[in-house]
Amino acid sequence: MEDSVEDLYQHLIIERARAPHHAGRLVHIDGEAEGNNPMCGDQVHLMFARGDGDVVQEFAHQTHGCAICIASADLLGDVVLGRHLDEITSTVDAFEEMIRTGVRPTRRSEFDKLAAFAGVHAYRSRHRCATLAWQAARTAIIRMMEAHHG
Amino acid sequence: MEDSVEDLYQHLIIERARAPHHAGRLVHIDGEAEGNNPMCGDQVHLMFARGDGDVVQEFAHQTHGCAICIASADLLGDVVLGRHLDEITSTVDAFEEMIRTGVRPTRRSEFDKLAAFAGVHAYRSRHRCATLAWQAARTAIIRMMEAHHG
Amino acid sequence: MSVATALSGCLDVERIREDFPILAERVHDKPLVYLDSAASAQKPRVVIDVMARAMEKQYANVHRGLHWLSERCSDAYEGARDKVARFLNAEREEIVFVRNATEAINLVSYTFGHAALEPGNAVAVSQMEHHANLVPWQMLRDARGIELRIVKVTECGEIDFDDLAQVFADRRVKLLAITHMSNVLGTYTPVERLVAFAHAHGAQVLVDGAQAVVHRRVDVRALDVDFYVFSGHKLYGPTGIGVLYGRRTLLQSMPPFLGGGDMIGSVSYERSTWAEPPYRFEAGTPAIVEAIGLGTAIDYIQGIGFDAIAAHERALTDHALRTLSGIPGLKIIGNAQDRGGIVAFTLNQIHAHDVATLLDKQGIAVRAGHHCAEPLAHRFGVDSTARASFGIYTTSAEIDLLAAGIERLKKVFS
Amino acid sequence: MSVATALSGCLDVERIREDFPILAERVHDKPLVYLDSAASAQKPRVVIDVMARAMEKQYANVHRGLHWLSERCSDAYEGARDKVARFLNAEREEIVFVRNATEAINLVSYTFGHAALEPGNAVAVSQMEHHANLVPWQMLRDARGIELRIVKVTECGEIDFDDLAQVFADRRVKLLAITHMSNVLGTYTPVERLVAFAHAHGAQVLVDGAQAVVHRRVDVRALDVDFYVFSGHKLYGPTGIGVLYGRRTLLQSMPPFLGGGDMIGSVSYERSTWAEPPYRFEAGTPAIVEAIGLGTAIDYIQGIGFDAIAAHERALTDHALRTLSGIPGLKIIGNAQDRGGIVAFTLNQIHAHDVATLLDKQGIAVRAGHHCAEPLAHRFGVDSTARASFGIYTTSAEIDLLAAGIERLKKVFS
Ligand SMILES: Cc1ncc(COP(=O)(O)O)c(C=O)c1O
Ligand SMILES: Cc1ncc(COP(=O)(O)O)c(C=O)c1O
Repeated sequence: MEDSVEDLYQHLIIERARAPHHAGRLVHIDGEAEGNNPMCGDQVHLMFARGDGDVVQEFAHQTHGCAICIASADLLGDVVLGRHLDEITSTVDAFEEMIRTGVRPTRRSEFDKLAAFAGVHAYRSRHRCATLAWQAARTAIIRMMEAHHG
Repeated sequence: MEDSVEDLYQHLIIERARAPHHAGRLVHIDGEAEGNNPMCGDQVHLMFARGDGDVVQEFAHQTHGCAICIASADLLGDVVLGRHLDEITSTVDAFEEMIRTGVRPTRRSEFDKLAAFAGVHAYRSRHRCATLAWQAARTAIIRMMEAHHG
Repeated sequence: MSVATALSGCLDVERIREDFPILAERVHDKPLVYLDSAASAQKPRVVIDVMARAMEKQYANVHRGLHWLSERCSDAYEGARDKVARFLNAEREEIVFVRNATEAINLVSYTFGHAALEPGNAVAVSQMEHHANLVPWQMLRDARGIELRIVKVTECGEIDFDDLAQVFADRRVKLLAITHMSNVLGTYTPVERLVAFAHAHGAQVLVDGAQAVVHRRVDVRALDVDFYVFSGHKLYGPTGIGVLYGRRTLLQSMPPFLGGGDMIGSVSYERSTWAEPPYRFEAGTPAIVEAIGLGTAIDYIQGIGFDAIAAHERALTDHALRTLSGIPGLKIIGNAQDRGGIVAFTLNQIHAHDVATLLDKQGIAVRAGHHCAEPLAHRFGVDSTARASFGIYTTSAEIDLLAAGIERLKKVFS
Repeated sequence: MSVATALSGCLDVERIREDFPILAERVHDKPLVYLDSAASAQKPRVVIDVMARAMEKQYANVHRGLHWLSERCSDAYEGARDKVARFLNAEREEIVFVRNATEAINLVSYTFGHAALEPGNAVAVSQMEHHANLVPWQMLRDARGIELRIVKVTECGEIDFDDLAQVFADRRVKLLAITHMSNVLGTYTPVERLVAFAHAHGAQVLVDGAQAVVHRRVDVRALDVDFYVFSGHKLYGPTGIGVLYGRRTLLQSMPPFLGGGDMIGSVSYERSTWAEPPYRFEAGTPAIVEAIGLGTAIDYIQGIGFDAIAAHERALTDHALRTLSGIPGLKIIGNAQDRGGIVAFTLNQIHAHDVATLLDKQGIAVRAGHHCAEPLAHRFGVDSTARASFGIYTTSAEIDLLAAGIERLKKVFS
């Protein structure tokens, strides 16, 4: 079994699903968003705190759902911390594109880890599990930008 | 073509459709009934005059429709004249049964002619053309019986 | 299993015929001459095979299956939706799978009709509609207290634009539901002109493409229609599958039609929310294998190309009109300028049913009756007609056989 | 293409498996273990072949075709209706062909529901209905101002008859719409008892037989139901075809559902009259080839026999319940006295989606989610479950593979 698990349930995914690094709540929240998939009961709640210049300084999530969903919310945390909101939006686009196509984007170092999810592409019915947190992230970012600039 | 016409459009049918023997109207009418098939525009109007003891003495029909329909109304006329209403009902049953099964009833001399319609069985969508007049005949007979006895 | 190729805009009928197994059959010990494609078209080998293969190799229920077979079967099903969308130049979200054109029209009547129309509004149809595009609007009229108006057709079988103007004059018509090609007269209606007219008068337009889509390239964007419907089985595809195209914003504004699995957002005992289109309108297990078959049928005819198909149809129709109108006592119903491969006719004293049966005895399949357009028949003063209709596999030799068959059956009655 | 025979009330599974081409397929390079028959069953060779043959040899549109192909195709289509009628012990006039169970229930809701129910009346369903037998009644409630009442199920997953009595106490319930077998809990409901109860309280009964009809002989006269619905695709038949049985007098009293060809008596521009049942409810070109395929599927399973099928299912279910309940952390939802070959379960901390995907990787197809019965899942305090379901081709060795597969995937998460 171990070999066949490789393509979809990479160790990274299992580990993060079992013991997420970013699970929890923030005290100070600059932006947040929820996502849920009534079809399977997946729920995510993302929280962001921002430093100067639209850079994410803190991140936490509370995720209820399958391993793919939890791990993807958690790895989202890895790539948002210390990064500019604009950059994050482009990673979100690239992540969704990877799920749609199954192809890992080139020249994006954050995908060294995120590529673990490329195998989800083959399971159209799991796409939503992988992208739920990322769609919520997009919403949260838009809210933060609006609050800041407009 | 002539051979293949044999099974369905026997000479008898064509002849009677072109020149029906019983087409027209009666002056004195003891029972009548109409039948029509809105699907194809076939219409029959049957008229009966009765002598003593429930025996049919006169018959006429006005039929608008296809050759099968006209010929079948006309040959109905051949078999009702001079026959008792009860007997006719049993012929109607046998005729409908023949259309349903494609099998000519045995030991019924009136079917020497009526057997011309046995081939209609193979054309479910033409059954109605063949039986329209016969169904109307049943209605007319019931009316005559009721008028007489009840 | 060869897919016929288009040879310089002209179609290689003999090669196409080889793709259709049924055309090798004999009827009453005569070669089959199938002239009833407007009722339903025959199926090419590729369609039959793809359906069998789907059931032999990759079958499961679609959507949220989470296992490999279900994922592959869902891909094939949704892939068919993509094919239909490209075929009509629509978005995939605008393509709803239904059973047939009839269900598609009823779907619009039960959803758009009930939600967007109110007492005092009117729906307009033409005199040459198939019952499928008349009866649902009568039912809506009786249920909702709207008005149903009938646009006249001229003696040659074209839309009477003067009458159209009258029907729309008070601006109470909110929906024009009209055929793209009459299944009796063969008339193509000028859809672009009709749509522009209706839109200018504040009405949406539903086009019944059951016949037209088989013969001509349909571009719903170019035509600017609001709804377009057709059936798979007339397009060389399977039975049990049809298509409703609906403009995205319209579909989004419409309540659901059938309730059940797959069309919901979430469900509690108290209430439910609806999925986005197209799923909102596809309740329960769809006609999966049939949708896949329809996708293949579309591939097949696009492989031939509509230029070739249209040219072939034009040539056949010209030949048929010329040949048949030379037969004494034969009268063709309708002679529109723009007409296609459907020829309905009467024959002197001989009832259409007898014509059809006696042609059948010669192996020639035509249809007879009112062709599900009963009031149109009466409009032209007949109860029934015989109708020959042509497909991509029809040859002009078959039309000659039809003419000869008619001459022979006339003799039986003479 | 052998039809498996029943050997002394017991079924020769290996011979049956040979009838199903797909069972020889491999998934992720492992032999397919198909445990998702409750979502949709696989198709035997005879069904696939009869559909291909219909399209290759005898295809045309049905009804009033007047030519040989149409007559033969109509005979086959109407012959399928006869088979369904015998299968359910009904009259042929009581059998309406629809797309699936979902459409059948909606048809009743749109016709009987709108014509026979009035504000103040109530419809009752149970807590364990598939969305197909819940959402249409919610829609009817919202459209017609009737009430929708939910009959509770007990913790073991059976109808709560005390609650049923309360729901019916004020005699305002005019229709009980209830499943014959739950697609999640596997529970068979006591239909005869329910029908007697409902009739005694002045209500009609619609039974959703989508699951039950696959496993047990259904006699609509003996059950005394008013409506019974099922889908072809779960009964080893094609997609795109389903059945509504309706008591003759009820069908006759009902207005039509979809308007169009074939369901009319006569049509004028002003008004139309309706055909008699079943045709009144079959508008447009039906799923002809699919109906023929369903007829063959019924022949096929009757050739095996329901005694053998029921015995096989009982043995498999017992084996599955015993084997799976021995797995630590695995919890089976529902344990009704009378239950069949459907086992839904949760696995400790592991989400059902992950269970399904990781089983799929081992070639084992199960379903995960709320199985279109979302409120029922919540009733049992879960969001989703994994579900294994069995068909006539399922072996107890496959259930052992499932158990082993679950043990292996647990290791991944440990
Ligand atoms: C109990 C039950 N009812 C109704 C349905 C709906 O069947 P279909 O999707 O074929 O309409 C199903 C199938 O999932 C079912 O299991
Ligand atoms: C113009 C037109 N509209 C609608 C229909 C109805 O098609 P279907 O029976 O496939 O629903 C037909 C087919 O007879 C047709 O010719």
